[in-house]
Amino acid sequence: MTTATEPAPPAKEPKVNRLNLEKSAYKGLASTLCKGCGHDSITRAIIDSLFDYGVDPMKVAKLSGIGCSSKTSAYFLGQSHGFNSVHGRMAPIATGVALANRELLNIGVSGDGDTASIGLGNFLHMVRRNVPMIYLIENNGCYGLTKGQFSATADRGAVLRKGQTNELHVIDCCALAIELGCGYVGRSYSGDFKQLQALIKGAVAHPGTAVIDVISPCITFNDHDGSTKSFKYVKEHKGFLHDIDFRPFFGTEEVDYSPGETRVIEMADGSKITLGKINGSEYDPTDRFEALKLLDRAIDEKFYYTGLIYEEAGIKPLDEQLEMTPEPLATLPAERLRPTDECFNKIMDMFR
Amino acid sequence: MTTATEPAPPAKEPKVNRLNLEKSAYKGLASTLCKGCGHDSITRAIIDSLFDYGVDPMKVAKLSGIGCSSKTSAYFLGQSHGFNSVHGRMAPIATGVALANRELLNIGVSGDGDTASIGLGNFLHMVRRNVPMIYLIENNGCYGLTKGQFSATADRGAVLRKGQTNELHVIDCCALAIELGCGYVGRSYSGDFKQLQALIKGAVAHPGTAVIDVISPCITFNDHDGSTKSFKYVKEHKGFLHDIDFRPFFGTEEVDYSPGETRVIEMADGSKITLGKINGSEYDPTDRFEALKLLDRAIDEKFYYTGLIYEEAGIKPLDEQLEMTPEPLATLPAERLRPTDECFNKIMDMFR
Amino acid sequence: MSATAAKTDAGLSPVVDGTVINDVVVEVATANGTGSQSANLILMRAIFYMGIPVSGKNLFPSNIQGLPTWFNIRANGEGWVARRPHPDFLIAMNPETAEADINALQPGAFLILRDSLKGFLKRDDLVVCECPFDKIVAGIVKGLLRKKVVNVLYVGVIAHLLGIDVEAIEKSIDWQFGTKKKAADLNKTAFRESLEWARENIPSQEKFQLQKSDANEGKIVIEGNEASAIGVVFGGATVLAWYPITPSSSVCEYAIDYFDKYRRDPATDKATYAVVQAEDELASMAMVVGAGWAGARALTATAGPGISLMSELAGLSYFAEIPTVIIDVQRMGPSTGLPTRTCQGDILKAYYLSHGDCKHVLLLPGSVEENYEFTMEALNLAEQLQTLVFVMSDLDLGMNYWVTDAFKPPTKSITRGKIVTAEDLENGVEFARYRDVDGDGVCHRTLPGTPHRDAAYFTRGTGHTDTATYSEKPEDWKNNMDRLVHKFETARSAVPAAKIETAEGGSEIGIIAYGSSDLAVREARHILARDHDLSTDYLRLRALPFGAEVDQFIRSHRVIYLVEQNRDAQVAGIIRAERPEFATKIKSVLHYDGMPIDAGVILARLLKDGSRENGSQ
Amino acid sequence: MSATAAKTDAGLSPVVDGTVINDVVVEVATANGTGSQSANLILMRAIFYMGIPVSGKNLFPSNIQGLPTWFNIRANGEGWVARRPHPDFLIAMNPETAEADINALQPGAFLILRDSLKGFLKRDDLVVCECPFDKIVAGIVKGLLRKKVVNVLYVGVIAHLLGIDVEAIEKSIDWQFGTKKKAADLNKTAFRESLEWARENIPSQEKFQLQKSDANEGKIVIEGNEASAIGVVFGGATVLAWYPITPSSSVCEYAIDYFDKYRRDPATDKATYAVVQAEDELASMAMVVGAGWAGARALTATAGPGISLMSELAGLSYFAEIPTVIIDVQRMGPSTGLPTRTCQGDILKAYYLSHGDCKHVLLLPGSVEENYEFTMEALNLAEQLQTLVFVMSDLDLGMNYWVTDAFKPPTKSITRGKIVTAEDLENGVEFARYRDVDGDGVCHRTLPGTPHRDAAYFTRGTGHTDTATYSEKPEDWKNNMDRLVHKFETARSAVPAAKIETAEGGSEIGIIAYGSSDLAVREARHILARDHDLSTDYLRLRALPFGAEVDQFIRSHRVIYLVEQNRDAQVAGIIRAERPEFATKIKSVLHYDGMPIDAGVILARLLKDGSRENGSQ
Ligand SMILES: Cc1ncc(C[n+]2csc(CCOP(=O)(O)OP(=O)(O)O)c2C)c(N)n1
Ligand SMILES: Cc1ncc(C[n+]2csc(CCOP(=O)(O)OP(=O)(O)O)c2C)c(N)n1
Ligand code: SF4
Ligand code: SF4
Ligand SMILES: [Mg+2]
Ligand SMILES: [Mg+2]
Repeated sequence: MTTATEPAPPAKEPKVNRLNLEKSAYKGLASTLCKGCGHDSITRAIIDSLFDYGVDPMKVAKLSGIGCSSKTSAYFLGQSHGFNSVHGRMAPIATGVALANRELLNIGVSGDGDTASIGLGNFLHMVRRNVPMIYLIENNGCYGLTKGQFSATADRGAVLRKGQTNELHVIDCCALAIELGCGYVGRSYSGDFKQLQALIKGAVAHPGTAVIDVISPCITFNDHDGSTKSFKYVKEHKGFLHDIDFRPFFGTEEVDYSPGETRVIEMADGSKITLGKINGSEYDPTDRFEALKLLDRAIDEKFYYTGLIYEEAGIKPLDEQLEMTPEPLATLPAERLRPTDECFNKIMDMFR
Repeated sequence: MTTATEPAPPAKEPKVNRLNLEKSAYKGLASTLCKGCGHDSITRAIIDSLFDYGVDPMKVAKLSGIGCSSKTSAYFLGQSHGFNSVHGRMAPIATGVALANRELLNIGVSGDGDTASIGLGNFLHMVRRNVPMIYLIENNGCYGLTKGQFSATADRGAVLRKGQTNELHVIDCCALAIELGCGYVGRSYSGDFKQLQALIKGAVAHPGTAVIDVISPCITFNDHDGSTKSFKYVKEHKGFLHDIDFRPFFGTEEVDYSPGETRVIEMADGSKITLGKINGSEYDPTDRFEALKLLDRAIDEKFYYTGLIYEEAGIKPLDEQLEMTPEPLATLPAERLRPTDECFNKIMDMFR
Repeated sequence: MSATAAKTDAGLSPVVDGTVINDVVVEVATANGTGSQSANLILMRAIFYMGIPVSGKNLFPSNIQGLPTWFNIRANGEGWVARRPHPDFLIAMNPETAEADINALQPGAFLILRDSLKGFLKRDDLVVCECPFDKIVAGIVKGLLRKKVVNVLYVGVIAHLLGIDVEAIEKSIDWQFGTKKKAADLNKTAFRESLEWARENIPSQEKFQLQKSDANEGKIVIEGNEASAIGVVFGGATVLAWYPITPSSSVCEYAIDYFDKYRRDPATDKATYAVVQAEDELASMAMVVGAGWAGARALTATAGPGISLMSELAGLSYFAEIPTVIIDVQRMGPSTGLPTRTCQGDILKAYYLSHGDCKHVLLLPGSVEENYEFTMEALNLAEQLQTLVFVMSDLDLGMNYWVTDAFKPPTKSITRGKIVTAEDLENGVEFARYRDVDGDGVCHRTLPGTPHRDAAYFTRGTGHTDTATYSEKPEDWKNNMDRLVHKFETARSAVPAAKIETAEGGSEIGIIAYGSSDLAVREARHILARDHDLSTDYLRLRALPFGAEVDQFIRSHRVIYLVEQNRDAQVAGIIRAERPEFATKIKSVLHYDGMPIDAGVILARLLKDGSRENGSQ
Repeated sequence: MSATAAKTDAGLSPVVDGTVINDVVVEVATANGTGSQSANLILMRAIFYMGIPVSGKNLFPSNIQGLPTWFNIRANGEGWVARRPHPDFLIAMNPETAEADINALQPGAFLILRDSLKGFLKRDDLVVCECPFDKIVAGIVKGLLRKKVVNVLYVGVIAHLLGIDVEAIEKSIDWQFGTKKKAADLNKTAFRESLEWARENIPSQEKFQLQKSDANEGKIVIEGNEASAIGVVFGGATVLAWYPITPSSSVCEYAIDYFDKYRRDPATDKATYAVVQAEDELASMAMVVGAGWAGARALTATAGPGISLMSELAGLSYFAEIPTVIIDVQRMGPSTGLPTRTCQGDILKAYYLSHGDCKHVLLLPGSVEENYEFTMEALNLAEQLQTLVFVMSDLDLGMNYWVTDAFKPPTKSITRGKIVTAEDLENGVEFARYRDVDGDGVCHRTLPGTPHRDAAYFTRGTGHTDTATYSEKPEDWKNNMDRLVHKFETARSAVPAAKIETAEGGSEIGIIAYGSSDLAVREARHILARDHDLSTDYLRLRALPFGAEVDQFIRSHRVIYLVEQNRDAQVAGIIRAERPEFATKIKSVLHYDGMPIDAGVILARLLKDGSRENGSQ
């Protein structure tokens, strides 16, 4: 899934990255979201992480559904093809893109409405297929673009601006993704820039579906008292599972973790995710049940545990399952797309 | 959700049940499924359990989607209204029915394709809403009616008649139902008549959504070697979680379980489900994590643990959440549906 | 303002010659999410309180905050309040659009310019009033509130210029803020300061003046979506399932409020309705189908993308004959299109919705009052005809502000169609679900739960006999499909008949229109008659399938202009398909740029044709 | 068989007068899942091997096992092998339908009756051959196999009666069982035993005889779905996403087999394609949209309910201009309808699919050869026109057996339409995604992943400018929508032109038909000319939007009979809507009971009209 090619020396705040590109090559149009919207922070994190990682913007496809969150695909990577599609269908659309061109890095941004309401079935089936893509959920617990109704990720007991209380069980996209066999599942908060960046970079390095659920408050419709997705609430009710860092495969520095204090996850491309203990307690993101248990507890506690929740290497992504030729199908020359006339006539003979 | 009214003495193989109805009142049209299809056994179990329970057929709505499984709603309860709707939408259709008439007992039969493929999103949202209904999945791991393609409940590694191997993660409807907050989740096998009956009766007594996933081999398209849903395979790879029995609330006999050997689950209407230990080992169906862990293990082992997998009382069903009047909305008299002219004029005044 | 300017819109703008009383268009250009909406509504409602017919159209972006918005107020003593494109007064508050907005003005127009935007002014043929709004507001409030309050300042300026009644404005402010007295007071203060400032600094003008009138007796101001919501609640709807989508969401949100207030059992406080926000439109329509089947009066509201997603279930409703109602508040499509722009682009699609041979009944409200009435009517018709009934509203009707006679309490009773009860069965009534006993193609049904052993039948989307058993027999299929045609013919006379207005003595030119085009058509007819001596007859279609009166109207006119707010002449296509003999009579007048249609579009076309005909004579 | 009987189908059945050579209809009535299909195919193919034109239509239920099935074989030396309703020979094997089947026979027809069913025979005007099939089979095999093998016994009897070549049958058995030699041998034995039995016990007859001919040189027998699958694989499709649905599933299942065999890289054995069985039709179409956007030649196959579910994405494909292909193998709708019966009921629906103003390109294959060709053509056209292209097949074409000339290897090359590459950009080509540079309404596109910094553009279903930036401006919207109309006009001449056959000297009567109606129309024309001295011209529509040749054809005929296999005259409606001047010329001949259309339907209508006209003259 990574499209990076040449190694380059990492540096702190470099002017250009290893592809010799400036940060501006990773920017998009100016945002038209509300001032202070959580989604805009995520956009910045995407820009920075892809710049840092040195992803080639011309080898990225940006995908989204419909919603405020989905609009953001226009606000980063102006040099990448983007597709703001229809509500709830980003997952199968991305599947088609992944099949058409295996060389693309597919970055999808979606909303909680887009993913967990209308798109739930398609989302889960995409996860099940392990479609190579980064699937970012900008989760504000409501429908921003249609003016703030509850979405399916609203917590039981959460209150709308107008006073209604949500009676329904929350849908936790992380838990469901794990249930469906996803090999890379993270949760973060739009304001936790460092963690978010590490998770995004790890997702770039992950070869199958990577799901990151980012709590991203809607300042206009879901930032009041009683909301469990307001800036205030989230800040007071979240905790880091670990101190997460991403070391790219082309890194030259020695990894300076203290064994016992840090867990290291090796990615398929040689990059590493390091997870430092917090307050001495260690969370094991490779234990499915730990992960599910944690998420279930989180629902009861109405608390956001953030970080890399689950990681499992070695699950075949869809293109490998299908034994596809490595070049993009999209640009295979005509002669490779049409069997010979002899083949054709042989087929005809079968019907005689 | 139960519609039973007067208690009546239970008897072994009674000619009539407590509503004074004969078994024939619970039968439907002759099946047109393939001879030996697992679904037909489930039909028989439905007929027998509703007869035994003494459910009033005129207060039942039978619902289904499209598929061989969905056809079976015509083969039981000929005196009940039935609705064989469209593919994958039984869940929201049942939701509408439940809202229109709270007095109906909604019995839905669906297939694994109907539920876990096209209908997955809608199914999960129905579970999330806790729509009062029995949702039976007749799970054969394939699309019977369209001639045997894999469905999403096919196990990884399962082989099609023609030889293709399924590479995809199985979708476990029981696990997902539990994840979405379902309060009654069972798994059974079409051939385990006694267990299936107990589960169905328990579902009748359960006030919210009751999901029962019944492994039901397709004798025509998925009964070969290599299938993990063939009669042979299932028989060899299943185990009972407990010795399950249902004691209706109107029972007069004393429940004769030996404490310590049997767990008793009290249903909202006073009925009891008893779960006897098997080989001395006890499974606790009220422990969410036990349940999820079991199901996850089952996937790895390609084994079917059957019985009452999860039970949780006290979750508000949808109609209660909505604070609906107890009578069926469907037949409220016109005067209760239209506010007065005074109200109307008061409203008009607001716009002046 | 010169007469030339006025001519460019074919007589739509008043010819200024002396003072024009009670005929003016004011446009406010702001950014959305800045709170300007309340200032706009205060202004509009003040004119309403002066007794002058007025309309307010909100051209807002598909965005929550920061993108350009325009509010277009038209006051017209004679009631011509359809959209008129060229404002006489522009209030320019938004730097993003100021230049384009100013350049689009007719020469001689008035420009109320936030002084920080004066850099955008590059022409000298306008009457310009530069206003230091930011300075004025700074004197009134502090902090973030300034951003909101600044808007009411332009109300002061325009009140000064047009002579709007101060009391009317204050009454309007009170209405706007309801119980929030503090906010009302603050706005009143700001308004008065600004009026004061204007009186001192801006010369008054004599071209356009507003004067109190009595045209609004018994009238109200209301959006169509709220009118529909009232229809939902008084129409006896029992199940409403929906999924949010602009511009239909507020139908449901208003309905929820009204339900909550007026449809709880007085004794128990329990709801006599159920509302569910579904997970998508497939689910919301499926819920409606399930509820309709089980005997609820069930409906949903949506817009184009929702209609597309509901296709399969629409076919089920048609074929299994289940009463359902969909309110389609049309927005500009195809695809996501322009979610906050209006059109009539779903008519053909809704009429034929779903695969295979099927057609649906469409009600076409042409006013907010009909939004209310037709919603109730649709609930009745769906049960009477046992089929899907659409109410085809649009964004212009649904989300804009309309002055209308206060609606009357419902006059028609709630009717449930042909339902066979347990009692009927007990009395020996024979029941065959799909048998045409009455000869009108509409059969009888029982409701699930009917306590009688002969009540049950089995519903399916597959072929069936008249007793609802499964059948693949060619003749069973064909008979059933032919009966459905017969039922559709029955619908022709059951739906609201078209409204016809004929010119004195009649005309050989007929205009057909429907939905939100009504006001523009009437204005065009008025101008044609007044200025061009061209009289026209007018038929306003109110439903599909169309009734015999439509045939009669078309037959009796030489030429028919069919006005539609879509590109593909959708209703023209339907009429041509069903009535080939009229096909060539119909000329289409089409408007499809997202703006509500204005009389000029119709005028231009008829005048062009007229002059061409004259030329060739 | 009397001449009267023959007359009842207006000359469709041969007039028996002496021996009819090579013109017979044999119908086999069995239950499905009993293995009778292979016996039917053996019989049909044997006739094929005799060199006689033949067709085989399988009327099967929507069920897997046990419900009634009919197989209708028509052999006709002149090639008239459309369906003919009344069989000359009925092979009655199914107790469930025996009585009705027997009663439906024309007097004088031959009845081959499984002897256990003789209780159902209640008429004496048939030629009855009672056959102890169960006894015969008992002497050949044991156990469960009997159920299967019993079917080939009727092949023996009919072979005897019609004089079918024994070698042809054995060749046919070999073909049928392929490498399964044991099964072939068993069937040969059974066939021969039964033939022997028949020769001894059933008197031969002289009314109908089959004789070797040479009409099938270079021909093949194939189902349309398999032909489509070959088109998929040789058309250079790269992504196929599908969801099972009758009658389209086998298009994909065949394609999977052919892909696997012929589209793996010889060097690496890796696939140059991707096939995904999606979770539903929303997903399969979304995958096609995503793949088409990213540059794949992507398609799906489905039937009515799938079309409905794909509506929203169809609109996206139209509006965002993404190449996609849908093969719609039409089955009887609306709703779930009759999944195993044929019709042409989705034409109008597909043409206008999705909300808002949009129209799609439809290819209308009229033969299995066109199933193959048009599938390839659709993949090219979708990329050339950058839009959704439908291939509107149907169950009759798709799942029945057709004798046809062997297809030729593809002659047209794989074309990709207007794609701007990195090289082009390097060479200074300007790129504006939605700008009509070439004046044909079709713009240029770049593919995602194009390694050039100016290659990217942003795709959306919302309003956009010609450089693909977001816009709500009325003029941007309208310009774009008008360009799409222009593109659709371009499509008129890009799609396969209609095929026209004129009578000698021409006729003032035109017939228009499309799709699987072709053979029935030609047969009707043949009979009209032969028996009724009525010559007709014929246009076979092969695509929508229709080209200028269609206008020309309609214009030059006094009356047009438009033959359709749907209730609502769907194509007639489209033509009337788009060409009002022709509206009244079109008379519809409609057939919609689920059976493939037969010439009799067309004959009856033209003859009725003819006699009415004559009467009024
Ligand atoms: C088929 C369809 N239904 C409904 C809508 C209306 N709609 C637009 S965005 C949206 C929800 C967006 O919510 P979410 O995905 O959470 O994004 P957010 O705006 O909160 O970031 C809805 C319902 C639509 N565009 N299409
Ligand atoms: C929208 C739609 N897509 C596809 C189909 C075709 N179809 C009918 S049944 C079925 C699958 C049935 O599988 P399942 O639900 O597992 O039932 P089973 O036959 O195995 O009991 C499909 C795909 C359909 N009827 N409607
Ligand atoms: S409405 Fe909410 S989600 Fe949308 S842009 Fe504004 S703050 Fe963000
Ligand atoms: S095909 Fe399979 S699922 Fe369908 S009826 Fe036959 S055995 Fe049952
Ligand atoms: Mg959201
Ligand atoms: Mg199945």
